[in-house]
Amino acid sequence: MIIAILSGFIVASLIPILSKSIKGKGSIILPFLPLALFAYFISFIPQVSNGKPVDVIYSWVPSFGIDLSFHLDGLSLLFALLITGIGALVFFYTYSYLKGHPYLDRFYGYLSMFMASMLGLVLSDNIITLFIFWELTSISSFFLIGFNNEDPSSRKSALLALSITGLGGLFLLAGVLLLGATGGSYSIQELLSQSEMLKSSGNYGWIIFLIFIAAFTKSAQFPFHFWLPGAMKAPTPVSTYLHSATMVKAGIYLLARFTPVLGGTAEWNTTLIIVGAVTMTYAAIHALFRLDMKGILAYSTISALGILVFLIGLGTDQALLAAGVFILVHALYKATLFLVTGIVDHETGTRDVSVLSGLGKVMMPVAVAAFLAALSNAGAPPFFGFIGKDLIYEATLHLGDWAYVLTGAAILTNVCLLFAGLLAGYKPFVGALPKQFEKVHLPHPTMWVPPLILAGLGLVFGLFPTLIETSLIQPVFTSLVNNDTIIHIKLWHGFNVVLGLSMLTLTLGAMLYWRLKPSETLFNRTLKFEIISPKTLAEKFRGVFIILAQYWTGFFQNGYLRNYVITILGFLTLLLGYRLYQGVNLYIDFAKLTELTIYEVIVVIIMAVSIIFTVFSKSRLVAVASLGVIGYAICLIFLFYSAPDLAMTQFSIDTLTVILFVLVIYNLPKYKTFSSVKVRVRDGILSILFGTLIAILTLEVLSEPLNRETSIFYAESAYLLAKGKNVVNVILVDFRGFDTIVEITVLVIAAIGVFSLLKLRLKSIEKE
Amino acid sequence: MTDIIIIALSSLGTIFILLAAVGVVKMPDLYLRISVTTKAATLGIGLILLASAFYFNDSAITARVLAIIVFMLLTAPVGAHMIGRASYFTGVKMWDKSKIDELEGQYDSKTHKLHSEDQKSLRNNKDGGKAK
Amino acid sequence: MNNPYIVLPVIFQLFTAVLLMFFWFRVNVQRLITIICSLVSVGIAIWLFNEVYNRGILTMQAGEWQAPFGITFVADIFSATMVLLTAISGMAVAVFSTGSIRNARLKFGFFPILNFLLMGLQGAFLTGDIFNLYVWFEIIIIASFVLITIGGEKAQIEGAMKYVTMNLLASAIFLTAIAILYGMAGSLNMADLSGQVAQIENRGLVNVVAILFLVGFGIKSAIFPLYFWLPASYHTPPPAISAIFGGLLTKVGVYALIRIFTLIFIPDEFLSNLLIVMAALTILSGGLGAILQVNMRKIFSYLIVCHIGFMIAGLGIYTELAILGAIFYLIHDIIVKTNLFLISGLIFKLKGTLNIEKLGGIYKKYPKYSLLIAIPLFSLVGIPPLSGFWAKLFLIQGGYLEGQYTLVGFILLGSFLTLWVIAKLWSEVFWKEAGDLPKKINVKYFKELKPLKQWAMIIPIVILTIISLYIGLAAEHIIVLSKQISSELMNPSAYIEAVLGTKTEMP
Amino acid sequence: MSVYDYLYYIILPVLSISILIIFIRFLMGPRLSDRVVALDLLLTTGIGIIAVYSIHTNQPAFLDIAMILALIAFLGTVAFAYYLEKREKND
Amino acid sequence: MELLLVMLIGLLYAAGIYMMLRRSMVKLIIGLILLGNGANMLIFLLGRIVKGKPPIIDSASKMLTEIYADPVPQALILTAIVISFGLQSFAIILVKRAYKITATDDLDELNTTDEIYE
Amino acid sequence: MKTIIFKTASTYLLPLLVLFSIFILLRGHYLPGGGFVGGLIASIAFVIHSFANGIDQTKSIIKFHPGFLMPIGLAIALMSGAAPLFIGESFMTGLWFEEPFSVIGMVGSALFFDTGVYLVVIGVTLTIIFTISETL
Amino acid sequence: MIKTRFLSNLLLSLIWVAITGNFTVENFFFGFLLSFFLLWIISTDRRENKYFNRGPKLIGFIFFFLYELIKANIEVAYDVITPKHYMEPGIVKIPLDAESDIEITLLANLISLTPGTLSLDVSDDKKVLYVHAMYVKDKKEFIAAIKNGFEKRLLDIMR
Ligand code: NA
Ligand code: NA
Repeated sequence: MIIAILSGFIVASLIPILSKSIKGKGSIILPFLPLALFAYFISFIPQVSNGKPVDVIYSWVPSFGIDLSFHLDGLSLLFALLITGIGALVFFYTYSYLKGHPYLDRFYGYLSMFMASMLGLVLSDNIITLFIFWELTSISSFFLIGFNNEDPSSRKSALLALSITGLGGLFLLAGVLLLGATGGSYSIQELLSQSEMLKSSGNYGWIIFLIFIAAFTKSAQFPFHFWLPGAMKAPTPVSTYLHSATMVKAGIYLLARFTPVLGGTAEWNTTLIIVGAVTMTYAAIHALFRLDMKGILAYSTISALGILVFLIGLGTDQALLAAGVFILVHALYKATLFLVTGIVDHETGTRDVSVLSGLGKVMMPVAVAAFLAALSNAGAPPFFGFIGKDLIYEATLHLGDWAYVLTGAAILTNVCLLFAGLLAGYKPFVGALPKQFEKVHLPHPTMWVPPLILAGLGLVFGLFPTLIETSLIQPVFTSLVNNDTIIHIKLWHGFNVVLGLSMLTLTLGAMLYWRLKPSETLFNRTLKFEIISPKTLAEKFRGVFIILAQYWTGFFQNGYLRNYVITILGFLTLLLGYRLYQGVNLYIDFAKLTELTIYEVIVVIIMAVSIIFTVFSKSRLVAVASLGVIGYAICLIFLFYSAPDLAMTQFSIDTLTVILFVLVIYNLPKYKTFSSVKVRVRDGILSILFGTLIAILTLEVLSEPLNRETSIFYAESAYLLAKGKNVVNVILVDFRGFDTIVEITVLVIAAIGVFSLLKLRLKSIEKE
Repeated sequence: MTDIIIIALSSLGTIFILLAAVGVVKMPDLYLRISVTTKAATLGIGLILLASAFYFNDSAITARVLAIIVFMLLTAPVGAHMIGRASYFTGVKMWDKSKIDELEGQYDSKTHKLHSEDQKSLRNNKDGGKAK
Repeated sequence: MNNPYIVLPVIFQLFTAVLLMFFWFRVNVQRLITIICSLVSVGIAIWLFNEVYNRGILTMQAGEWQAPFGITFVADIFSATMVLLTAISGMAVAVFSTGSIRNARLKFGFFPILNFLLMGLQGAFLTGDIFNLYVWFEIIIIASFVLITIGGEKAQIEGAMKYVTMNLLASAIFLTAIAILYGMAGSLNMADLSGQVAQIENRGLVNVVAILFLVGFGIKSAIFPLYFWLPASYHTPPPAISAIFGGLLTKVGVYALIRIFTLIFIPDEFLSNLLIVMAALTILSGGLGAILQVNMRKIFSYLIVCHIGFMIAGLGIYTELAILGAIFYLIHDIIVKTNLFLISGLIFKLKGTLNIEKLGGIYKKYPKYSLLIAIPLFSLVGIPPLSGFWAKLFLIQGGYLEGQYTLVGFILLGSFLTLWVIAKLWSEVFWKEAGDLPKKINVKYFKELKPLKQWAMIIPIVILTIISLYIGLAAEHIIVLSKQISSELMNPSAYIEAVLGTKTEMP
Repeated sequence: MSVYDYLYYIILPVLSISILIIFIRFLMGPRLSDRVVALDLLLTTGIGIIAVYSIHTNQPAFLDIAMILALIAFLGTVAFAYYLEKREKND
Repeated sequence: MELLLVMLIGLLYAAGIYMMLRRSMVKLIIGLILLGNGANMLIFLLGRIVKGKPPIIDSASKMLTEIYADPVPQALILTAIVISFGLQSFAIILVKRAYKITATDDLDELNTTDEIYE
Repeated sequence: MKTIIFKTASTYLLPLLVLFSIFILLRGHYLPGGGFVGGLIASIAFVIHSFANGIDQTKSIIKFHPGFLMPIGLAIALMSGAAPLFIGESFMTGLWFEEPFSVIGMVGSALFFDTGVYLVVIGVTLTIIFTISETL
Repeated sequence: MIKTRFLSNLLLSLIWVAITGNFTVENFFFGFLLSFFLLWIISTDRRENKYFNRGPKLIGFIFFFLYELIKANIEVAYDVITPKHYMEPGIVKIPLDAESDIEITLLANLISLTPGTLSLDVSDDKKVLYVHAMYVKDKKEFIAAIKNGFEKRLLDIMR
């Protein structure tokens, strides 16, 4: 199985290498990959429908409990079949759709990668692995949406889609990790047994919040839905495959998958019902005013996704059954409509429904597919869509208090969706054929056969629901409700309220279709509401965020070195002060101090005066000279306190530094005072504060006893073991010789640096 | 005996240094300060160093002390010359009660060349020659 | 166990540098030596890693002076890993430089300095002596000063002023900290200090010193609010130099922080909270900075800051799991950041600019390079299962287990901002239609280079990309390694024992 | 009073006071040359202090520092003189 | 004496930092030098000071036995002094170069590399 | 600076100071001094000479660029440190001749090391100062 | 030339012996080798000069110098400690008989070393020495004192 899942990745990574041979006609071999996979997954139907899920585990990161463990049950199988089946059709479709496109090979690469990611997502039992595939779908989607990358709006849409789904991905990461941390396992199967514990744990609210956000972003739920219409910038095969049939359903899959684990609580159900209901109605109404076929389909997809979330939120057996069926229903008719849209666009060059008409005359098979899909969408009997709609009403009607409201919402949604379906699947093909479309002809069969197959299946499953009842739907239901209830789906339930509602929907939809004629003006009128749409708000939020970023960055990284230094030192002073205040007891043992003598006092006075003189001197030369005096005073202090080597070195170095200064000083700027008195006082206060802290710290350390072990060792072995009598020198060249070799290396580097700074002048050609 | 020599030498040396110190503060112009101090100090330090040579009474140390003295005798006047000359260039004025300045105008301000003949009279002669 | 040869990575770098100096004017000879020697040092590093991995902690007492009296070098698995990564990054940058750096710079000691810098890094990772660490840090900073200014262009000098000032400030603080530490404990050996500091009764004082170390190393590792030098300077030198800086220089600060705060100063509550707050704000500052930039290298510079925050977060949480995450991130980040800066160098040679608004069309013209580059880019984002992803797992999980939910939020925010920035960068630089190449440009374009030089620029990128793929796909290996490192760090007794062993009797 | 005490209680303080006096000139200036002269004298006097201190502590090793001081003090003066002349030339 | 030295060290640190906070490049360098001196003095003082007993074994004996100054801080300071010399000379030249290129001593004018849009 | 007095003095100071620097170098193991201070004194000698006579003349005396003393010195220090590695001992392990030499005393790797330091310091100081003087 | 070189070599070896304070044959040879090596490295163009031909005169000169030094120091001291200034300073041009660089340098240094006088500079053609003096009562007298004192004695030794 792992090969089946990863084959997409393998193919994708082989494509850049083999791109020459795959380009052009050679690419026809690629659709056989999903086809083969489809067949492979079909072969699991008997086993799975017998209630025996398939489990495969490959070790990957055992030390963190991350395995490539796959669990093929009804839900996964349904998705796997959709992914590979529709995948195969889309692959074939693409062959003609992008024929002659220079980057066809790349496109197939991304598509294969996506397919593999999606398969991995739905088959993973390990939630970390699931997350990994989840992210991979986002990334492949990014590349696919941005496929026409020289078009700015494509790039923008790709970025938007990635931002939203990427954000969701991070929530998912946070969610699954929290889930794992709480449940003690990353395996969904194992978490199932922890279900009760998880629901009662304190993290439960956070877990479902995080997972909800992930699901809502991926499945374009309100208010995260706005990336999806933009994603339609992608070539039609992508819209078909990712943005209607598979990827957007990943969020649904996630919710469905976790329903047995986390579902059934009030928080879970209420949130999903509200979000689902709002999304389905909001998007359905939006679909009414679109002119672009893809736009219509995009909003109707969002609405359909809302229905699914809504159904999962209802959480009753009927609702979950309805959800399971509706996933399939929607995939079939929506994919068809998208593929059809692609053909129309491909052949006529437009997708504007107000322009398109009469195309049935020139591309009959396409029109047939479109009609079938539109009818299934409408929920007309005997189509599979009818069954789906029935189940939905069935579910909403059994909800007690809220039944009427929710059913009403469902009807409203369905009416609008019906309208949208007719607009996309019916309107372009009927009526008079405008002149400009007379030369339009039927495309290559690889383009029109796939929609026909899909639409046909919608009819077949409607007529013969038993075909899939036990083989597909029952296992799906089982994995959703996690019990042994047996379901029955059929076309005809007799005359009942549900049928009435279906008919009502059909009638209202048809009326709407006759009454409402989409037009530019109408569309523009709806645009006014965009100011309060989530998209606009998100963009505003982004703007605010950027301003915040500018403010923050501009505040800290303001370009002024002194501000950097003062920030660092202020921070240090604050921490030091706090820590000193917190835990240091000032205590000075005067008895331990060495006596004062006049010559030392004088040296100290000279040094102190020189320091102040250096700071306040108005001339840089005087400052340098007085820096020299400081150095010489230090040298004397070293001398008085038994450090002849130090005194020597300090003295020579000090002189050399002064010489260096003197040599370069007339290439140095004259002293100027730039800062205001206020700034100087502030800096002065900080400096004095810092100096005082260091002094206090020093006193504190002086009152501690010192461990002399090391120094005693040196004193005792300098001559006997290292054959030297100047212990300091012995330390430098022997005990700690490593320091010295590094130290001279520092000097060498500094010299090279000075040399290159002064001598290297790049000619213009040599810059880089 | 050594003690007396040490005390004598060090006292004398210290007095010279003190003199130099007072001189460097008191003298009215830079040249006088250089003049007074550099040498007085050299002599003073020489004496103090000799005192320490006597104290340690070790040929190696004595040799070293002599070396220091030689070094100082070698470098101090050169240093004084350098700083004096440079100061003259940078226009450090002499004490206003100074009697005579034969260096005035002798430096070529561009090349820093120092002439031996009196430049003023040379110039006057030239001008005079022209006038005739 | 004692092994005198663990110091080889350091010595060999010094040897290389000295050898190169003898060929000061022979630029091509320098190129050859650099390539050969950098390969040899990778070999040495692999040997060392292997040795340590198989035999445990190795020590070298310089001059055979037993710890704590001499300078001890310690190769534990953490050090050995860092040495290996340094050798690899160093090799990549060295080879890249042979192609990309112009002769003018090479004639002024570029290669010797580069090797000195690597020597400093290797030394810092291997030393077990706090003052010796200071000395290595000084080598690193002076070498980086020279590298950042080599060529002396205006931007370089301006950046360098800030870089130099703040690094010198950091050194002064570090030195102050060492002074106080020695004044309290009378030792410089880090393993010895571990015990000595633990015995000091005046805990207040110990805490204060810890603060000094935190700020000193914090500046070097570019943590909030100490990071300002980094975005001001990292984009100014030639890209090969930025690469070694971006890959390794801040990491040595992180290394030092981790080492010090696991071995000598075990953070108390205040300190870990402080680290956590600093980490969160570091992530925020880096991320916010990055989204504003249009210069590719400045973007990467801010991202360095952002991602340093991840590592500090791991240290702040201070559990074995979180430190595992920090270590994993460290490993990943060294390879990927080095690579990204090399890539910026490549792009500059291709296009003559690094302004993402002016760049474009690379995907169209160079599809294979683009896909190659995509891997490190998205590794940085942490797209699973690429290398940047794994560390976050542990950091977040570590955060959860310690109840640091806000910090987890910041880590996620940082990840999101990284994603945003990189996606934007990809879209602008690779997808967008190609703009006109700058007319007045002072570089030789890539296509004008000799094939040998072209290869010299491409091969290192390929190697580093393969390594980052390995880190991501064979994450198990890296996790096992990081786990071993973090468990050694959290239980330093083995380290201390390996260093101190039985102290020699005094004569 | 022994030689030791004499040096310690008389000579060393007097030398220190000399240094203080010289330092006054250093602070007063007014020209750079004045400060350089004062600095030079300061160093020379330092040699004296070192010599006396070496007797006081019975450490001949300190005389070596005096030796180096004598050598290098010269260099500082020369450098400043060098600078003064160069500046003159450049201005 | 320790008290005086402590004050001196505090003063060196304060002066160093004050100079580093100026806008003049030359003052910045002087500040760094002062800071370095402060750190060296700090090491020296914290190694505990001993008067007139340099850690040099006299010619007659084979080890230091009586009280002597701790040689370790001295060795550390020696190394630190030398290193700071290297760094300082580089910094001085850098300032010179910066001045030559930018023709200003005002550090506030050296902020192009920090501009967000560049 | 063209003054006869300084020029003449510097001509005599140069060998004297270099000699003195070697003295300081050799006795470093026993008394204050050593490679570092020794190197500084030697370079000061050359610096003084260059002040008096100009860089070119000083350079012509040294006959090669002083910068080359840096790798030479480093190499010597490195060798003396790394030599013990070849006999399986740690870096910087002291190796000593059995008997003391006259004048210098015990000769061992420490002395070579210090000599390396000495040369490096000369090379560094002169490189810095000469470069500055040349590019004024 | 060879002779000069040898003499310098010898002189440096002696200085070596002196500063090391180790008066042994080995040390002398070591110093000799060292200075030989040094001179080989630092081959400066040095004019021929004969150091040791004039030993006795040298000793006489040293005593003369010390005498001058102390005498002048006392004179200056008086001026320094008394509040009033008695001096009459000025810069005087002194024509030189000394010709070689070493002669001029030695003379100038000796003048500088005696308090009250300071050799400011030598003219580029080496013909005159400009001396700053504290007590220039009479210019001619002052010049004569220097020419007959320091210069004459010095040249006696040097030539
Ligand atoms: Na020494
Ligand atoms: Na030394």
